[in-house]
Amino acid sequence: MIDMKRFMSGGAAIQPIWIFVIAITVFFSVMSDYFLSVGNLTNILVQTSTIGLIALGMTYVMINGNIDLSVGATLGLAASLSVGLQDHGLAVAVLAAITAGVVLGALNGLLVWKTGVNAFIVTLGAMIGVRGLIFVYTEEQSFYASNFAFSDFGASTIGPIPVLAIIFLACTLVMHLVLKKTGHGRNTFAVGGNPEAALDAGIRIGRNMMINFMIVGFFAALAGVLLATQMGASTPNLGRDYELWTITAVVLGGTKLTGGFGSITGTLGGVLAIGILRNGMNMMQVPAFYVLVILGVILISVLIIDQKINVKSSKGVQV
Amino acid sequence: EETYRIGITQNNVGVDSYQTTYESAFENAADELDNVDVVVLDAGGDVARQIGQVRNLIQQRVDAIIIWPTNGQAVIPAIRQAHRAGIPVVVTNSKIAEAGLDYIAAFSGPDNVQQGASSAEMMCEALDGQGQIVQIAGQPGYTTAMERSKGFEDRLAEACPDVEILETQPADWNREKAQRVMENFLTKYDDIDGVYAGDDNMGVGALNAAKSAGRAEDIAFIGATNFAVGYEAIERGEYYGSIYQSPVDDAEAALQTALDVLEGKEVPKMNFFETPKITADNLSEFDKPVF
Amino acid sequence: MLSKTHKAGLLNFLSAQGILVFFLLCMFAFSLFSEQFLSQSNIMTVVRQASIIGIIAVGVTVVIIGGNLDLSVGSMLSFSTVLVVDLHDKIGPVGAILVMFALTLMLGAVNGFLVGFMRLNSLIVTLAMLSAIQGLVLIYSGGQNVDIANQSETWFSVFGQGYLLGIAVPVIIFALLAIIVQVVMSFTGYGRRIFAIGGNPVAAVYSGVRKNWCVFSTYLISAFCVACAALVLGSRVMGSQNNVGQGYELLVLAGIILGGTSLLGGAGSIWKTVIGVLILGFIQNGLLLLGYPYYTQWLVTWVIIILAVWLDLANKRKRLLTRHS
Amino acid sequence: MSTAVRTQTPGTSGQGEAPILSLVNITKKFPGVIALNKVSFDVRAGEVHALLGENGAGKSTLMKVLAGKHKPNGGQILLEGEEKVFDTPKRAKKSGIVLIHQEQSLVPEMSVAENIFLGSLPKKWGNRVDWKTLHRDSTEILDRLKCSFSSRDMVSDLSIAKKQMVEIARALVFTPKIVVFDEPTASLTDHEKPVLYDIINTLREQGVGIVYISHRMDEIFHLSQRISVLRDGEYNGTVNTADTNEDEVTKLMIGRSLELDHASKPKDFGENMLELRGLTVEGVFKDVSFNVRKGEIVGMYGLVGAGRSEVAETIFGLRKPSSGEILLDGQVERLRSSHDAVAEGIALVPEDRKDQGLILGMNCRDNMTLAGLQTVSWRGFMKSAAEKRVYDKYQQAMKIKTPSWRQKVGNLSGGNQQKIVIGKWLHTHPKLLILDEPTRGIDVGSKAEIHALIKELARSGYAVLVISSEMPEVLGVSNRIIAMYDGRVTAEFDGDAVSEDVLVQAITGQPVTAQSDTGSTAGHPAG
Ligand SMILES: Nc1ncnc2c1ncn2[C@@H]1O[C@H](COP(=O)(O)OP(=O)(O)OP(=O)(O)O)[C@@H](O)[C@H]1O
Ligand SMILES: Nc1ncnc2c1ncn2[C@@H]1O[C@H](COP(=O)(O)OP(=O)(O)OP(=O)(O)O)[C@@H](O)[C@H]1O
Ligand SMILES: [Mg+2]
Ligand SMILES: [Mg+2]
Repeated sequence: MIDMKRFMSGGAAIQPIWIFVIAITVFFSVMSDYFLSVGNLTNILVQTSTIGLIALGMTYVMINGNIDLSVGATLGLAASLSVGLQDHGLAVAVLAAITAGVVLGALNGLLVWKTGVNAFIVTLGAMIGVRGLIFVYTEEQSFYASNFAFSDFGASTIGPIPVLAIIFLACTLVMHLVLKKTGHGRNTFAVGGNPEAALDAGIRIGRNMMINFMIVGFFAALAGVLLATQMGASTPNLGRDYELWTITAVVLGGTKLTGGFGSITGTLGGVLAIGILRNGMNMMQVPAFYVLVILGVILISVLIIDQKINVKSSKGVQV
Repeated sequence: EETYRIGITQNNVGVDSYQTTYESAFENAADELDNVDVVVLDAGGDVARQIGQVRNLIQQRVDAIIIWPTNGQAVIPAIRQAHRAGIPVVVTNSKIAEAGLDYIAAFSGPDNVQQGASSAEMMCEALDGQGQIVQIAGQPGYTTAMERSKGFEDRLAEACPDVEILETQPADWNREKAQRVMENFLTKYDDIDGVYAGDDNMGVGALNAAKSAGRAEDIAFIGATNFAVGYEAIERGEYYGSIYQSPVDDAEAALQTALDVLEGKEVPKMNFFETPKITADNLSEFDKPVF
Repeated sequence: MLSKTHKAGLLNFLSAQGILVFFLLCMFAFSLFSEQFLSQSNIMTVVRQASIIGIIAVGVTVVIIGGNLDLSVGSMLSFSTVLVVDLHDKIGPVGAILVMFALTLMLGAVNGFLVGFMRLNSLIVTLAMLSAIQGLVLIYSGGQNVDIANQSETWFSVFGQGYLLGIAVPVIIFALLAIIVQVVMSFTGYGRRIFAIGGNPVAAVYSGVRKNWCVFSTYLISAFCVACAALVLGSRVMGSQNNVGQGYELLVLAGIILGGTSLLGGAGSIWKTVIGVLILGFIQNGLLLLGYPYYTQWLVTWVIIILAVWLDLANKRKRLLTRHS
Repeated sequence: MSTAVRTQTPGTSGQGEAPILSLVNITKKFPGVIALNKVSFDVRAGEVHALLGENGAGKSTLMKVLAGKHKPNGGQILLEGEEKVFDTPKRAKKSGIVLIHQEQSLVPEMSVAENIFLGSLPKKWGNRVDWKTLHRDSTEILDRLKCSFSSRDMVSDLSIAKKQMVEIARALVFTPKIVVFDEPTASLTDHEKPVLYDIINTLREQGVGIVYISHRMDEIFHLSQRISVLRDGEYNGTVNTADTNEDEVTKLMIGRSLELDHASKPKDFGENMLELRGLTVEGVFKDVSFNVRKGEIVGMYGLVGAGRSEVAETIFGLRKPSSGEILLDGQVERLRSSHDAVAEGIALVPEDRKDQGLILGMNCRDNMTLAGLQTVSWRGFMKSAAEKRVYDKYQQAMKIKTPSWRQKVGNLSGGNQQKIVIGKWLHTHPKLLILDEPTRGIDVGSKAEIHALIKELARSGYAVLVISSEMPEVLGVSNRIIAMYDGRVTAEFDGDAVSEDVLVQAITGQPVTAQSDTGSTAGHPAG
């Protein structure tokens, strides 16, 4: 019984979201002939890589007990910079884009740390403001990469597997190991689980949070650059709503919004779940209007199931 | 004879009636043909999602892809991929950038630059070549909005240099936003002679604002993509004119172009369908739009 | 002696009402650069425009004080507006309004049930509802715009376009709602309970507060406010489209945050929210009058949110120090 | 014994030993309170120095200043004669100062080992955690503490007592110079206490200086060599433990001798107010039956984790009974929520005041009236004058120390917070008052006041159920005692005629032997 509970609540190798992922995979394979092909599966990986990369960083920030709503805008800014600055050389452009992401992350982290203002508020402000920055920089224009090498990279493959998918999976592995095995990763849990205790134990919680905001900024920027390589272009509206889907994926993956609990494997499951649902519903030609309703209903259902499994947290008192 | 599977990815169904009507018109047209199977997708306005959908369509090995680009530049690599996979691509409604033209089989849709220009001509007419106007543009960053603005501004400068554009603000194809923008214009400028709106939905919003402020009489309203509300307003004489653009024509033209391409017919690269000016004078020649 | 305490009292008041002072400073700065800014008609326009966001923000503030969030208000506004406008011609204005209020409250009840009784996380629940309701609107309208046919002949226009004693009806509705809800929150036992739940839900339950019902009711209040906003919006535009409320949830939150209500629950007030929403409105309007592109207002909002909240926090710390020593 | 208090000047040591740590003239101000006013205090190597004081005297604050959690407004910290500035906990820790907190500060979703080594996890290259070393070292520490759980267990799965042991294990991570124990036994069972004492003695023998804070006199006299007393944020003297007695120390603390609570227990009981018949909550407790009459005080005694709080929560409508009945005033009641319970006249002072008792961000008055809003409102509208009257009444009755009713409850000391919770429930004029650990973390003076208050309430007709883990408390106030072990009622005793041995047998699951007449029967309040 205890083992079952551990298993379902994510303490063991398989988390509930993975059961869900397997279930919908089976479902869509039966419903659509095209679904279960190597090509489609790598497609799903490429399509989820954008949200997926951001979600890696978001997992850290959310385990910290914070949240970052500005990732969509950061992604947009990085994409625009990586295309718009290509006159100065590809390397410069990409570097500038990534730097911008890290700097914005650092700014968010610094504000949360030094002012004590709730991360939700700080990053909501940034979400609005950074979008403004993009428009100021691009003057509402889309940018186009004259250098096809840029978009060729986005479409390139190693063997049958797209490079973007490989980058995403590699990053996932690294972030998983960092979270599980390193001092920074463990401190991230401590800071989210009990900031007071972490502080007492001599952990520099401000620094820890700031690093995690920089990580999520980095990944948002990386996702932006990679998305730009897929399009060979950037648009000022790029990344709208991505923060919401990222947070959703992370929560589906079992990370607690209150902090102190979560995992990269769960996040990967959450990201894939959303990607597969979208792809599968496309394959089945579910009308766009119904997709919205179905996604909403599934989200709530997963939340309910998750809660039923994790009754232990409420200790049976009806509070 | 063989059946064709044609995939279409639309820009953002549901954001306005035009796109919705387009979708149902497209489906109806396809239904009437026995040899056509369609896969209808919607990108929800998100470029990245649209690229994913193009990839999915390539994956499903459809015979042709029709794309209503969310962005004229960002979709080019995806179109190039389809092109490389040997799937002909027809771009519908709004154009893609120069660089992509090599990879598409054809474009079918209205000429938005021309529409902007036509609106500019109507504006000149309405103001007798003299006055101060404001412009309410569509969603920033979207091709249709930019092309109409550009066509309007360029032609206006050419045709009647004495008409001055005081200011341009976007209202995202949204009537309520347009109403707000216009209210602000009305406070800011005591003298407005004309309003150019990127579509009638926004134009009617502007008209409402002016009516509330009691200044509608003095202002000429000119829109584009004639909506039912715009049609009625022209009927009532409150609205000067618009551009008649039928989503049904648009959808049918796109499907027909795709079929022509598949059947190996010689198809010109750019296929514009007629989008005539509509004012009180020729209103009776047109049916009231269904949206 | 007396004058001294008076002076201290005034200073205290000013620092306590930091947001208000900030607001007045903003107004002053804008008025230096634009003559129209402080004109009566401009102020009326801004307040009228802000009232839709404001009406919604009043309801969402209650939800936030109770320790939850409501992100579904944007979609809900589309839903209610499309509904009331579409039904107006089909079953007449009275029926349309009644049905719209009933269905909107029902959506609020779904939120309330999921958050209050099922105890699910409000951020995710209302996010999911945002998506689901958006889908519902589209399914209902088939993606088409809806319009009221005979716009000049219906009294429905009064909610959005009417005037009472020279004041725009939307503003009156906004003010009335704000006053009523503020009174409820600060002077009734119900309000006290909401504050308690937001402050410490467990302790509130251990004090005999019916937390489930209270949380449930905050979502009803929020939905009610959305329905009122839909009334104003539908009547103002005399039509609606499916994406009409998109993004409003963020504007509403921005206004609430600017006002200084913390998102952690257990604290905040309606009048602060009113001020926050007005600040947003005037910034938008001021920048527009000065001829800056619309997106500069986003940058300014960013800076102001951070400054306002930071000052408010610093101020609270200082105030505690000065009051007692 | 001489009545003159033998105080020493801090910094100068009585036995000629140089102190390892001296706090000199430490001042700490909080908004509205001067928590510490020029307090000086020293610790020698190899001694246990007890720190005493009433609730809110400033003990925890002083130790937090030492541990780098609070920045002092003035004063110096000298460690081994060198002046130190501890502006972060990390600095203090590096200098060898370990603080075992009064409030547990563990990370719930992490393993025991990680909690013990929090902030100083052993590392391999690349900032990687060296799990092998971590678990080996943790297991070693847990063995020394005779803990039965594994270093790999999740902290969230442990009982309060075990959590406290994890907290204590932190003192053994490396050999510190100074260890501060802030009320370490408040949530330990009698099983773990001897282990703690052993550890403290071992540390002491190794030359570590130990500060020990507790409200339990027996522990203090058992462990310490010297006792320092704080009063109202001021230093009030140091005495050698060997040369003093409880009475003298109490006098130093509260400025007067403690009038032992001789108030007799209530005698006249009425009808049954509460009766439980076979009450069961699956997996928590089973078949619990007892009754409480009007005017009677029933004590519920057991080890931490015996399920007493859960019984209380069930009576209060917070848990659904899986079988059995609750009778109030002779009638079967189905309570579906705490709201129903309050409406029926039940009050519960919960065991965890921070989580369950108080809205920390709310002011004192609003917390006080929260459970009885309808009595201070008219048609839903609050009557603020009536509220203020209620607050004043209980603030005076219980001598609650706050600068004003506007003070946030979170800024009060633990004891004063507890009084607010009690006041909140007294104000509802309940028929049945349940107090769960009513004096946990409360100083001797207030404890006596609360005991007297409980008896007086019973005498005026309240039915009172007191849950406590302290034997003297249970013996001191109860007319009858219910013993619980592992979710079951094991025995019921007459409060005036039971021996301590028998009670211990009953709560540890041993068969209860016949009443021995050697044990003293009547207890008196601790202190
Ligand atoms: N963070 C704070 N803000 C404001 N006042 C505080 C704060 N922490 C403590 N105080 C005040 O400082 C005084 C000393 O509190 P402290 O916690 O040190 O008492 P204590 O001696 O440990 O009491 P107890 O025995 O109840 O634990 C109290 O009056 C308390 O209200
Ligand atoms: N070994 C354990 N594992 C997990 N949870 C536990 C364990 N022991 C106790 N708990 C939980 O800790 C909480 C505290 O129980 P508690 O010790 O308060 O019981 P009690 O008999 O009321 O004791 P007391 O009132 O003295 O604290 C309970 O909710 C219980 O579920
Ligand atoms: Mg203390
Ligand atoms: Mg207990």
